Amino acid sequence: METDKSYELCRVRERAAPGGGLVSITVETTAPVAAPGQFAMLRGPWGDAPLLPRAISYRGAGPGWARFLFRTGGPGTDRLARLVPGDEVAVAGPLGNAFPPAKRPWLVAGGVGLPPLAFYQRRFGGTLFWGVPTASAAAGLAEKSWRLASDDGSLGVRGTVVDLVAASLGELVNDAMAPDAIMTCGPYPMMAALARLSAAREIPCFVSLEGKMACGIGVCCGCAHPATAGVYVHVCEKGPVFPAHEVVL
Amino acid sequence: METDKSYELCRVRERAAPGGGLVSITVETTAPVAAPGQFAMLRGPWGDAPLLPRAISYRGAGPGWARFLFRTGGPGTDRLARLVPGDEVAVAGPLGNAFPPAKRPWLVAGGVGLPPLAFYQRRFGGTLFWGVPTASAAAGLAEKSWRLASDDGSLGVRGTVVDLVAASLGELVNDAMAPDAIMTCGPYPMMAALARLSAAREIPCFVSLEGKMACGIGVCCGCAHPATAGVYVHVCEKGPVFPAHEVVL
Amino acid sequence: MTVDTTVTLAGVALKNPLMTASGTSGHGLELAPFFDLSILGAFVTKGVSMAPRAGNPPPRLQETPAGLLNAIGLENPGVEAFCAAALPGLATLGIPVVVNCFGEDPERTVAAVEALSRETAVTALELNVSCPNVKAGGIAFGTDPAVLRPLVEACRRATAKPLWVKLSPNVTSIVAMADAALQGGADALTCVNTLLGCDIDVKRRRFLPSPGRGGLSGPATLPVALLKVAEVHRAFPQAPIIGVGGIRRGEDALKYLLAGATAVQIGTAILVEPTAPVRILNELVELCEALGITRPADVIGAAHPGQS
Amino acid sequence: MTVDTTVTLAGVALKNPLMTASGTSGHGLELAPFFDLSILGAFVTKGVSMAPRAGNPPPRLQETPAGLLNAIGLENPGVEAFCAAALPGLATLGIPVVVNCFGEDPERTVAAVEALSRETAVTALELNVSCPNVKAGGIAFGTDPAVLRPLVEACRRATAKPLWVKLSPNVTSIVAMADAALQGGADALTCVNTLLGCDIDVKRRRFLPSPGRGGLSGPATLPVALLKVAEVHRAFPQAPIIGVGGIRRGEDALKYLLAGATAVQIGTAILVEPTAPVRILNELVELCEALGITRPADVIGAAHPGQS
Ligand SMILES: Cc1cc2nc3c(=O)[nH]c(=O)nc-3n(C[C@H](O)[C@H](O)[C@H](O)COP(=O)(O)OP(=O)(O)OC[C@H]3O[C@@H](n4cnc5c(N)ncnc54)[C@H](O)[C@@H]3O)c2cc1C
Ligand SMILES: Cc1cc2nc3c(=O)[nH]c(=O)nc-3n(C[C@H](O)[C@H](O)[C@H](O)COP(=O)(O)OP(=O)(O)OC[C@H]3O[C@@H](n4cnc5c(N)ncnc54)[C@H](O)[C@@H]3O)c2cc1C
Ligand SMILES: Cc1cc2nc3c(=O)[nH]c(=O)nc-3n(C[C@H](O)[C@H](O)[C@H](O)COP(=O)(O)O)c2cc1C
Ligand SMILES: Cc1cc2nc3c(=O)[nH]c(=O)nc-3n(C[C@H](O)[C@H](O)[C@H](O)COP(=O)(O)O)c2cc1C
Ligand code: FES
Ligand code: FES
Repeated sequence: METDKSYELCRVRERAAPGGGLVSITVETTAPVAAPGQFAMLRGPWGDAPLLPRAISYRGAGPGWARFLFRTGGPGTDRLARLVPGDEVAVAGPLGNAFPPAKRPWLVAGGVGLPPLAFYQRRFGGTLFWGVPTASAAAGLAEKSWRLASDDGSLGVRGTVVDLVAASLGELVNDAMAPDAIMTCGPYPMMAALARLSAAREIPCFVSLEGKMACGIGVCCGCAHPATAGVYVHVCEKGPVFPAHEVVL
Repeated sequence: METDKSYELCRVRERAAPGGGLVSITVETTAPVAAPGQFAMLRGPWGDAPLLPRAISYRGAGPGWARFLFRTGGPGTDRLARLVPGDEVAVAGPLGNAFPPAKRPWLVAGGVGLPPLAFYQRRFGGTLFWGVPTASAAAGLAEKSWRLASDDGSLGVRGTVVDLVAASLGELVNDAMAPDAIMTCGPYPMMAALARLSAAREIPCFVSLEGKMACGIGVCCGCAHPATAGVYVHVCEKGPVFPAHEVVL
Repeated sequence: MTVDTTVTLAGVALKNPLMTASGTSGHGLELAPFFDLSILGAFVTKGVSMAPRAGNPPPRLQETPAGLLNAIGLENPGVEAFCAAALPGLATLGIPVVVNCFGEDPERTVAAVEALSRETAVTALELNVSCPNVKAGGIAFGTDPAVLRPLVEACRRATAKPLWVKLSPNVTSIVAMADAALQGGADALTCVNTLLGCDIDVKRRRFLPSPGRGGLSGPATLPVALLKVAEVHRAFPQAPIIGVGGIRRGEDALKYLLAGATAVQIGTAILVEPTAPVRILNELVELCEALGITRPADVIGAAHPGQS
Repeated sequence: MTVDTTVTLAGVALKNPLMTASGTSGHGLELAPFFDLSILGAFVTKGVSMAPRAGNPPPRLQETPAGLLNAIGLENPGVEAFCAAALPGLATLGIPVVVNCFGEDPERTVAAVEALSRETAVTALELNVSCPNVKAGGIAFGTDPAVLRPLVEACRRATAKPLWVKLSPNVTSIVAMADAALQGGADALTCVNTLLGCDIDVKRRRFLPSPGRGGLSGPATLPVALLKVAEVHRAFPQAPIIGVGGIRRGEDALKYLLAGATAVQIGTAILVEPTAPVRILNELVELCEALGITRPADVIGAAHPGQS
């Protein structure tokens, strides 16, 4: 599933700001087509500060194009959000590994952990669960087939997406409907809860880690994350997707 | 002629890029109306780099508005050039002193030294001379009444604006037409030549200095320029306009 | 929630921990057209010496990535002219007035301290032993503990006012310098002055600013200055510290408090934005509210393990 | 105009003065997907030690204004694994391979130097005596001339390869450290490693990166590093210097040459933009053309008065 990495200046083709602080940009690219779970390092032409590129997962990709969806709020994402069609943005990607294939995956996204899983579902299918604080944070992006949860009940069921997944597992009428893998991306406590839930039911669970990154390409050793085996893994090299039991959450 | 200083976030009302790397922006302001020769420190909302605001002379000003004209090419002016109507820009101004009143002033601008003198002419009249390398550097901004010189003869007469001024002085039919002051802004060698020319004819000469500035408001002592009296003057406090004989050119 | 911003710094009550940094706010009321200076915790003047100094030739400034190199060369009108022209205006502000001072040698340093101590309008003295711009001056005092301690002792004897010593970051061990200053009798330590640096004009093949090097300030330096504050606080938890270096936002000011500073100074940010202290104070208060900090004074040093 | 970019650095011929900086370009061919590494003047590896090291817990990185704090903790696979896994690939590049190495104490430092010296694929060794991240390690060697000199002497005896010593900027006098390294037998000096600094997470009241401090790199540090190069060159005009710190553009590289460096290393810029060395080399050549510099080697130190 891994593809060749590349670094190029890409032209922004589309930009959308659906709300909730979310921004989506689509760029033209000659890089290999990314797989769901992979990410890119993005940086605009803004001089020396902010210095580092930002790691953003692919929300979609096809021959000649790639799409990203991110939440603004910090200096890097705020600036990326100001890019308009025609602007150039530096893209190193596709980087990292991808979510593995599965027959009946459950894809569980928390907040802005959505992009890689929405991309996965679009390409391979699966049942997508999405948890957000409130309806406004979802910015109308939720698709019909998705199963939704929000803290205040303004979108889908009230509660956390972990509760929703737990309840859904409980409601399963037969084992044939049970997920053969749970793939998740979102806040660490959420992913940790899902990992426990999956372990209890012996369902393989894959988590996508977010660690602070500088290079994203495996040269700086900056994105170390504690592995259950003892030492550290580099999220950008061996991940960002890991079997849940291999990493400390 | 000095007015109260202020610092405010101003909205950009108009932007024009006539060519030759020149950009003009007009902002809405509640600051006192600037006088020709005064300048402002401009900075857009771009984080920590480039750090310092840029000193730019007023090209025009009236109740509620101010206009600037600058040449791009460095990190600060390039970014200022990207401002579009609706954007905010921080403006400290009006700063410094102004060109003095005169009855028949000759206003001699070199390149992007034009703004304060074009502003002066618009408000008080006088004969404006403008020297540019080529017609393209003038970007069609030259007005009919101006007397022009260009290095390659593509605009006005061929030669330097100093040659043009010297020739014009020589052609004067009577003393009543002679300038009672020469005001100049442009490269130092040009201003130095004009200062010599004026001194020889005992015409008062006023130069507008460009020194590197940090604050522009007299707090950092950074803009020191050697004065003929021995020590230094602070361009932003006592200038930018000085009687030519008071400063070392 | 109301935030009580008062702090007490080596016996001086400040209504909030924000001060101007020396050299970036003029000698007197130059900033007054831009904001009400009396909102400051204290006003710190540009450095003054016994005799007037003309300063360095241009270029004195060079912009660097997120930073500024300066080599003003300690230009100042001298103690006498300063006291006559600038001090009376500062006295009307009703806030502590701290005069930054220095001398080209120990005698002249002590003389400046003595002269300024006679002025009732002066609340405290900040001794600049770290200015990197004058070869004969600051640099030697501020980089050798054996030179610094006797200098501070002599100044201590010369004044009954609170004596702050402003340390240089350009040393292997700032803790050794802090120790010398405290042993010498400093009431508080200002940490830190500018980092030494230079730039080069590649066309002219010339070092910049004009003396061939200058002092680096601004956001670029914040991580270095912040660590110096943390090191001094760790070594001398009781020593009052004024943190300075690269502060541009309320969050930056809070970082310095958490590292162990009782108050902070704002320098280059004022050059960038003359009203910076007003904004930074507002941001600090809002941030404290958001974080549930009712008294910033309560969190001084709180980032150190075992101190929060 | 064609520009002859070759330089000779302490006996090693480089086709151009650009190298990677240690720790920002991987141990082996990690950058190869992005550009043809053989265009480099030399490749410098991440630091290796005799025994493998796991490095520090996260967070290891913190972005700062125009800078980056890192506390990787010298993570590396150890000399043996490095020589087996990474070195053969590097050897195929056909450019000088410089191995950055260190040890937790003098014995282990010498052991690493010895082991690496047996590898024919290794062109030169760069001794990291300045890494600020390992308490027991680099910091002591690199900040005391009396400790540095015997260490360099011991390494000098242990290798016949060119020995470069990478100096720390976190000292009162880099000239004293350069002197010690040269006296100890260093063939060249790499100036400089990262500046010590820290940041603070105000919400969690925690120092960043994880050990409480880290090494600052990137454009923010260029003025400081450039001055160190200038100081060392002024003191030891014959000593070959490799300049490093904040280089992002061809113009930055030229500044280092004018200050006295024979070659330069590119670190953080590679993290920001993996192909940075390609662009910087192009920019350097174009700039030399524009300025009429036919051989960059001719302008080494040319910013110093009396040298151009
Ligand atoms: C593999 C990977 C994929 C990601 N995919 C997405 C995505 O598709 N959409 C999206 O909105 N966000 C995604 N993130 C998180 C995104 O990288 C951060 O939100 C972003 O870097 C924050 O930058 P900032 O300047 O806006 O905020 P700041 O918080 O100010 O950033 C300051 C520094 O912290 C780092 N940082 C801050 N938050 C995070 C974080 N959560 N993860 C990693 N680094 C962080 C920044 O890179 C920067 O170095 C991903 C992160 C990783 C590692
Ligand atoms: C009183 C005054 C009025 C001015 N009026 C105008 C004007 O109306 N239109 C216009 O185009 N330019 C004007 N300038 C020049 C303008 O300030 C510079 O061109 C601008 O600062 C360059 O910034 P930069 O980032 O584009 O270039 P850089 O050259 O990269 O700037 C780097 C640093 O050098 C300083 N600097 C560079 N060139 C100059 C210069 N010529 N004068 C002062 N500082 C400089 C910058 O402020 C900055 O700190 C004026 C300067 C002064 C002092
Ligand atoms: C232009 C300028 C002039 C300065 N002059 C002095 C001075 O006279 N005395 C002094 O102790 N520090 C002086 N400093 C240092 C500042 O007070 C402050 O320590 C330093 O700039 C770091 O803070 P900052 O990053 O907020 O600017 C000066 C700094 C600048 C930028
Ligand atoms: C992530 C990272 C890791 C580093 N690791 C090492 C190292 O192992 N050995 C070493 O001598 N220097 C190391 N350095 C320092 C760099 O080689 C270089 O000296 C420094 O980053 C300054 O250059 P720059 O500003 O171009 O990054 C490291 C720097 C960074 C940013
Ligand atoms: S971010 Fe640099 S190794 Fe992963
Ligand atoms: S630019 Fe600061 S005093 Fe003139």
